[in-house]
Amino acid sequence: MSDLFQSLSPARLLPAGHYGVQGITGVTAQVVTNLAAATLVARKGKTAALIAAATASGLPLVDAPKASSGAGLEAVGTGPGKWQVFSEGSSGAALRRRLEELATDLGAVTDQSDANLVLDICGPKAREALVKGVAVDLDPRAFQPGDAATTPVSHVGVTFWQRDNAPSYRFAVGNTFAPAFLRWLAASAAEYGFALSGTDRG
Amino acid sequence: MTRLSAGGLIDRSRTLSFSFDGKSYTGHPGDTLASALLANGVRLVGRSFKYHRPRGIVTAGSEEPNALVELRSGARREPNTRATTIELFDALEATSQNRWPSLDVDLLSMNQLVSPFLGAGFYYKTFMWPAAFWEKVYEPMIRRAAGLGRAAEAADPDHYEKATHFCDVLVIGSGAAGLAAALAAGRSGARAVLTDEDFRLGGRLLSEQAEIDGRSAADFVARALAELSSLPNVRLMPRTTVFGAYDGGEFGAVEKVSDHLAVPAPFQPRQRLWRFIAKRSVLAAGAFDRPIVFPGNDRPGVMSALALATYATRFGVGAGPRAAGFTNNDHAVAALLDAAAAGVKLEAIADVREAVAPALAARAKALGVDLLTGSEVIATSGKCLSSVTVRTPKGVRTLSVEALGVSGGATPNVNLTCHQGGRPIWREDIAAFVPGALPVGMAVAGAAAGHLTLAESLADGTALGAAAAEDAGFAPVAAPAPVAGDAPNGLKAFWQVHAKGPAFVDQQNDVTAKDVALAHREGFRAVELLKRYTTMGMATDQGKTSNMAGLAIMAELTGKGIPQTGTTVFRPPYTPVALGVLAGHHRGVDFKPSRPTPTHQWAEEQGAVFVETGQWLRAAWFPKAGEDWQAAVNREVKATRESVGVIDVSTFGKIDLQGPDAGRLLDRVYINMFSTLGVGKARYGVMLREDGIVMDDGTTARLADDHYVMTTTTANAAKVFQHLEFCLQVLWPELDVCLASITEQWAQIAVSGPRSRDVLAKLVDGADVSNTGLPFMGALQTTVMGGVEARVFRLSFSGELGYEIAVPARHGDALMRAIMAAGAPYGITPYGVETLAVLRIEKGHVSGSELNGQTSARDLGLGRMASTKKDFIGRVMAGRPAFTDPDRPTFVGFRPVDRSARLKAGAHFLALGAAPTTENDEGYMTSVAYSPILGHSIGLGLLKRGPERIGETLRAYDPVRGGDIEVEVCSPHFVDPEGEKQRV
Amino acid sequence: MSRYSVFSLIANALNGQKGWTPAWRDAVPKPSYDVIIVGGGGHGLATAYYLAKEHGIRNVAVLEKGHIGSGNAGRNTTIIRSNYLLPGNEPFYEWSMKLWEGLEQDLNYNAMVSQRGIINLYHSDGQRDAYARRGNAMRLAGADSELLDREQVKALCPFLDFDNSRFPIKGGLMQARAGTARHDAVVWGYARAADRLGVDIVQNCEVTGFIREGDAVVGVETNRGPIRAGKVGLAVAGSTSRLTKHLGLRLPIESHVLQAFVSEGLKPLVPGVITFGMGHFYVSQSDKGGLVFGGDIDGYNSYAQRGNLPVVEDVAEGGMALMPLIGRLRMLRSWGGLVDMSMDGSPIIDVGPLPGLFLNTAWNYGGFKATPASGWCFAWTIAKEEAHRFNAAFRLDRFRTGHVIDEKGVGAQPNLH
Amino acid sequence: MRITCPYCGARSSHEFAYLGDAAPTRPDPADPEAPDAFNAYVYERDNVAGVMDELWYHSGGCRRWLTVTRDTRTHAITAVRFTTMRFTGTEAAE
Ligand SMILES: Cc1cc2nc3c(=O)[nH]c(=O)nc-3n(C[C@H](O)[C@H](O)[C@H](O)COP(=O)(O)OP(=O)(O)OC[C@H]3O[C@@H](n4cnc5c(N)ncnc54)[C@H](O)[C@@H]3O)c2cc1C
Ligand SMILES: NC(=O)c1ccc[n+]([C@@H]2O[C@H](COP(=O)([O-])OP(=O)(O)OC[C@H]3O[C@@H](n4cnc5c(N)ncnc54)[C@H](O)[C@@H]3O)[C@@H](O)[C@H]2O)c1
Ligand SMILES: Cc1cc2nc3c(=O)[nH]c(=O)nc-3n(C[C@H](O)[C@H](O)[C@H](O)COP(=O)(O)O)c2cc1C
Ligand SMILES: [Zn+2]
Repeated sequence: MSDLFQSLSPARLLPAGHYGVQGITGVTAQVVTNLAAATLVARKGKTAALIAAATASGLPLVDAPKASSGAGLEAVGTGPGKWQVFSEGSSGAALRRRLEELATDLGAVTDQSDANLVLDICGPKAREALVKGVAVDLDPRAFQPGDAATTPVSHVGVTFWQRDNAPSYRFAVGNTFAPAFLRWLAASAAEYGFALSGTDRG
Repeated sequence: MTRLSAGGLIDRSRTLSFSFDGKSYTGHPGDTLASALLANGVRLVGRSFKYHRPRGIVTAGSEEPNALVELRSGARREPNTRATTIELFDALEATSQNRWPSLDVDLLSMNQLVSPFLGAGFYYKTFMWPAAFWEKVYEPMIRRAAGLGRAAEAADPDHYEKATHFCDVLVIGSGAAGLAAALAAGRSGARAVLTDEDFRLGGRLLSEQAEIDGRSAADFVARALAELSSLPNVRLMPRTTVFGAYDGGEFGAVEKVSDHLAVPAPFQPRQRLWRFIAKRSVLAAGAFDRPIVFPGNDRPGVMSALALATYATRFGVGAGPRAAGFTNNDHAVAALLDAAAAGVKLEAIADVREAVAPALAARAKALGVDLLTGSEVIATSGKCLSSVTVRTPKGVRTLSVEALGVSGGATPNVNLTCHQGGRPIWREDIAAFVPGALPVGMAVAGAAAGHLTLAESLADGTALGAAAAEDAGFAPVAAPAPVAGDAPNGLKAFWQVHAKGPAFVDQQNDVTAKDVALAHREGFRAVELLKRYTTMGMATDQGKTSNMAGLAIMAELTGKGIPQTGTTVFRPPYTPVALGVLAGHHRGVDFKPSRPTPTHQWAEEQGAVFVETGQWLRAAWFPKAGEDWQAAVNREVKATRESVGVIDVSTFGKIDLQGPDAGRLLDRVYINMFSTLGVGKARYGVMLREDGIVMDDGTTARLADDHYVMTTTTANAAKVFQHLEFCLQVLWPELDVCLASITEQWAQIAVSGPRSRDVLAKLVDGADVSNTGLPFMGALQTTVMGGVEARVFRLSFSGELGYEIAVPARHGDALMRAIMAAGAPYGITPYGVETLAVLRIEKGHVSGSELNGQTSARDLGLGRMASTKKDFIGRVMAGRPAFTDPDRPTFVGFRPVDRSARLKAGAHFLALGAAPTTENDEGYMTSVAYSPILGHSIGLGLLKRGPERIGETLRAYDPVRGGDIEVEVCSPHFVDPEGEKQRV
Repeated sequence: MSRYSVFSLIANALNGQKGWTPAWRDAVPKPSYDVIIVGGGGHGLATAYYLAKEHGIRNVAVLEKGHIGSGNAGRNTTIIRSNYLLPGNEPFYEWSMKLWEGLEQDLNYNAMVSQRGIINLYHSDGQRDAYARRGNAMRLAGADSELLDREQVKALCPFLDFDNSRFPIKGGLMQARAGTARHDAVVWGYARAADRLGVDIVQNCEVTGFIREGDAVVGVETNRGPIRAGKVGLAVAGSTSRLTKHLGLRLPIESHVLQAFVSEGLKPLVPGVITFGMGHFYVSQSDKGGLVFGGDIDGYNSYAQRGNLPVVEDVAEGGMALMPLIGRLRMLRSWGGLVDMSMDGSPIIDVGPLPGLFLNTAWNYGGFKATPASGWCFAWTIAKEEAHRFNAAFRLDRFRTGHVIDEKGVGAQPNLH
Repeated sequence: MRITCPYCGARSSHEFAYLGDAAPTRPDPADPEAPDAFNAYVYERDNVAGVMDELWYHSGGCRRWLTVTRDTRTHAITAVRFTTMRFTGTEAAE
């Protein structure tokens, strides 16, 4: 598939556009912007208390690889007592303050709003394309809306979770790995027709 | 032409053209290259490995040892491709291999004439005289004669991909047993996968004339496939070979997505690697028809009886105008009779037994086939087969035939059961090895299990498919197994005809029965030694059809019996796998991710030259028109030292540490103290491995009482993070510290040089960055560029006044541009990692070439940093005698005695006049640079008792680059040794 | 037992190869020996040979639990080289190279020592300098080495990917005298030569324990009964800890699985040995035409003698990155060996640590090239009860004193060496 | 080989980094015998042929250190747990 990108720099995000088979779009990927993010890590022995506090504030945290949402926030479990929390439309600093208030001395908050490229991947062939790199069972019997995983995909570490049954998945990919991830995704989705948008944000 | 007038699963309405050795032929969709060649009367298709003997097609499957061709040409040339597995496509191009000048006239077949010398192991006894001749004469000669096909001429133009599929039940093989297993598993609702290496599902049912549930086998296959296709939980995967059974229910498989096309469809891979993760598996891989070893058994035209039948029934091809059989079992007799019924002119079947099943005898009679019982084939003739000589109880008979179908019985295809160490078990009643200990979760059904009748295969498949589904948590749907009424095959174990003439065991590697005897004579009796001495079973077919006969012959010679003799080990892959598909997407620039820094695009605009540092791409230098790299670097260094320079240092690992015990943790991982560091301060730290060797270094700043940020070297970012997690989770779980990697979150840019404060002052939103407001090693949280959150650290790697400014990554590019604008009045100069290296070498700072995993803090002159007030990782082991040996090479600087000479990193130090020996080796140069400030080359290195020897002159020995110069030992601090500039 | 000569070859060709006799006797163990070597791999057999040849100690048995060469000697990628860096290593491996160079005449057996050269590719200036350091160290030890630039590598190996690669090739460190040897023939050659000097080679004889007198080791227990010995030398590679467990010893080694691969046979393609500097892949071509290649160990302790798929993929990725014309060539067979990885990646040949016991282990993934010198030095060490200067650094107590020999600089983590 | 991470679920072993035998514990550096104890801790191994507890780090997933009980002869894994439990016994909820 290298001919697909022969002329493009492997260090830049693929430009928005249609890749692969023309006339059909089996997979779409759309960059999500305007999203603040932070890691929330429970302090020693405080996981249960942190979950209780967050739940009381309207964000029902789950200590598992699950996505949960509430109070305008979405939390994704990335490890025991660890979450990546997202908030649409807020600034990194605002999200951090909110979480710090919520967590008080139960957890540590670190702004990650600039750490990841967040992508929504969906389409009728999304699963077929994703299994070419995701070694987590995506079959509806095993992975459903609300399920999340942190795992390497094509040598790139990602956290992703399923959002609905379209199916659509949201991927958080380390910024500097995002060009490589998109090259893999485009190569994998090309046979189904792949539409990419939102990468031309500069 | 030997295409039969009717029948077969080929589409006679369409014609495909193809070429073999440049000659054009035609075939039909549904043909393999082998069936199409046979249909065109082509019997000679290859040459053997050692003697270059003529070779023909012997099987109809992937076990084929002989019919190897080069498929396609140029960059797509694929050597050693089995004609029996190539699905015919239009304009297919194939060429014979391992022959010169042509397949028909191969001069290397002269090897046969000297074959008396070339017995097994002959290499080991010869080619030793004279000694120097091996590499120059003998070996090149052997190499040219050996080998098979030729590699492609250029990079593979096709692409490959890898995918993972999870299932409850993986069924391998789609014959009677596999279909039945898939049906039983599929009906239960389990996620089932049915794979077959063949392009058509059905296994032997595609060529057997059997009845199942009162209907034809073909009808059974069609109905089964229709039902399976209708089940959403079942996935049918033809053209998919399971090649390996790995730990934990993981299977490797290759799907040939486009091999049946001239070139892959746009955006389709040529092949796809599947990793199946299966809760349970049912191996239904069938059995191989095994040969009988007899003189002349390698002549093109001699083939497997079942293959001969398959060509007739599935492909509508007679393997020759006239054919005969040579068997020891009823199954093969029946198959040969099927071939006769399909139109093959079968003259006779020689069978070693006294009698065949009465029904078969009657059928033979009806078909006009002579049954020669109690008979053996003792010779053959013709370049390609023209006649066979049969020794019958009534005397010797010669049959004029072009094809001979041979069967010595069935060898269950147990390969995949052995990949995890299982050893097959001998079953005397069927004279075959059957699976022994199985991989966890695997069951074996049908012929692969040694259940050789169709009835057993169907019953097995049904039962094991249901059981597998049940084990995976699905309630089986009760349904009776399909019924077939075939008889056992009455095999009489028979391996070898004792008669005169070369009789081949391994046809590809030219191993004869005589070679087995020689191995026996010379003591290579264990099967594994037999294999290695004779190369039996080491060819591209891995002896699938031949090994049994070879070891049976050895068993006969040792008198040990076959079970005691045992088989050689089966290893993955089941059939050879293209390297391209195992690599998938990861080749060329996609071999590993390319990580750009936040200012990559800006650097591109500046015309930077990039360099790979690990996965990162970093600017190496920024040449101006007409500059070579040295000129650019000299300019960058000077500008930085004289005014101000700027570099993106975002690649450093950055770790956020929060919690009341963060200081305590840092005290334990760094040799120096961090718990006492003031808030708003940064400190350089060195961390050791537990064995006392330096692991990493970097600066850590304290942002709040319970909040530090650590930087690590670019190379060690992941390793240090893992190390900290180890400390917190394993060593000291009582410590209350939360970690987060912030490498991606923050862009970090270093501004250095006397004017750097002026630049910074223009960027910060009013913060006091004066020498008092932000003193050396200060850390400031502020905003820049009108409200962008920033962390400013006053650090200096260059030795100049300097700052590192960190902003959230999205602002990295803007920050760089703002810095450039702010610095314009001072001629701010972007620099790359080359200049970074010069600056640090001029200052005598250690870096990757010194932190090479072999040096202690003391070696690097950093020993005094170690706190004596606390324990830290590596402290105890760093006290071992070798580490405190005063003779240990220690960090020091060097300059060339002749200042115009260039130092070279990697040169070793010798005392002047000392002989260049390992004993006299006193250390080596770790890093060098040309210092435009000093106007000469400078170096850092490790020298025995280095610091004591400042002023001494030594020899820097560098024969690999023809360099051998005198150097002067000096302080490693070349520029501003007192470190005043950074503090102003 | 016939000597291999032009004469014997002709005579046997004419009589249908009937005159050959077993290459070595299938000996039945005697009740006692002066020296028992446990392990019929290359190292054990070479040790026995040099004990007999160099030290006149001929009442020697080599005990092998399976058939000789069934361990790593029979499953390695056959690279021989002396391109080591550190002073503790380099002279030893160079001595081994010298022994390889005279091996065939010495043993009267063609082990196909083939000095077709090795090139370690470098992809950055830092790597180049590290190789220069190594190349210079080799010269100091009297070995040959050359630092090639990109064009020189291109001239020798035009099929490598110089244009479209992630990590461009900038050059390589070459040792022209390095190469490969036919691994099985090395085993058979030593066995035959040792046998001719009177050594008993006992196959299917597994050592299951030790006979002790006080602290001292005075023999071994085997599945064929106890056998006493003046001295017992262990040369069982990855199985060492299984044996030393009986002696209550804990050693600085771990057993890991290393996989190797061979492709289908091909006409000559790869001239010598090539190693990739930015991925786990190295390759050579056997005389039969197969590309023999390998990569990293699987990375976890294992006695299973087989590997897993991720490493297969990793190796193939390295291969495709380096030489993309192999995409359509096929891997024919993969297998694993049980390697004795040590805490500093370097070997141990030492007296002790118990009276009567001698250790030869910690060969990591690189002991095939050491076979002659290992046998030679181990024989010396056993005969004289002290190390020769070539193996002086390979002491067991070097870890305690800190005199580790860590070529890669990864420290006490065997799976990273 | 598949390792069932208590947090992430079953994953291929290549998502994990390996450290080895979990038995050695870091000695008390203040102990007068510390040099010997550290030598044993850092370098000496039982190198078990059989079932052993070993340390794996889920580097590609949740970044937890795990104690995996595995048979080195067969690669069969019988238990996986978070490593801290071995020391504190109190973090089962985490
Ligand atoms: C895949 C692979 C590739 C390699 N590639 C290279 C390479 O390219 N170059 C290189 O230099 N090195 C290489 N090596 C390393 C090299 O093969 C080994 O270091 C070396 O062979 C070890 O010495 P040996 O030959 O004596 O070991 P082995 O051949 O393993 O000998 C040990 C013998 O001891 C026997 N044994 C074990 N336990 C007992 C017992 N209780 N009683 C009796 N006998 C016992 C075993 O059966 C075995 O035969 C490689 C190793 C592997 C696995
Ligand atoms: N071969 C003999 O000599 C012999 C003897 C007695 C009976 N039989 C007949 O054999 C049949 C037994 O049925 P069966 O289902 O056990 O075998 P089968 O031969 O019908 O089917 C086995 C299938 O497995 C496939 N296969 C093998 N290895 C594979 C792999 N690694 N990956 C993917 N596919 C693979 C083959 O392509 C084949 O299609 C019956 O029809 C019976 O009458 C054969
Ligand atoms: C250098 C070398 C070359 C090999 N070439 C071949 C080969 O051409 N064909 C083959 O089947 N096996 C080949 N092998 C692999 C052996 O068949 C065998 O797998 C290996 O020696 C390990 O033994 P085991 O698989 O019996 O455990 C080769 C092995 C080595 C070490
Ligand atoms: Zn996990």
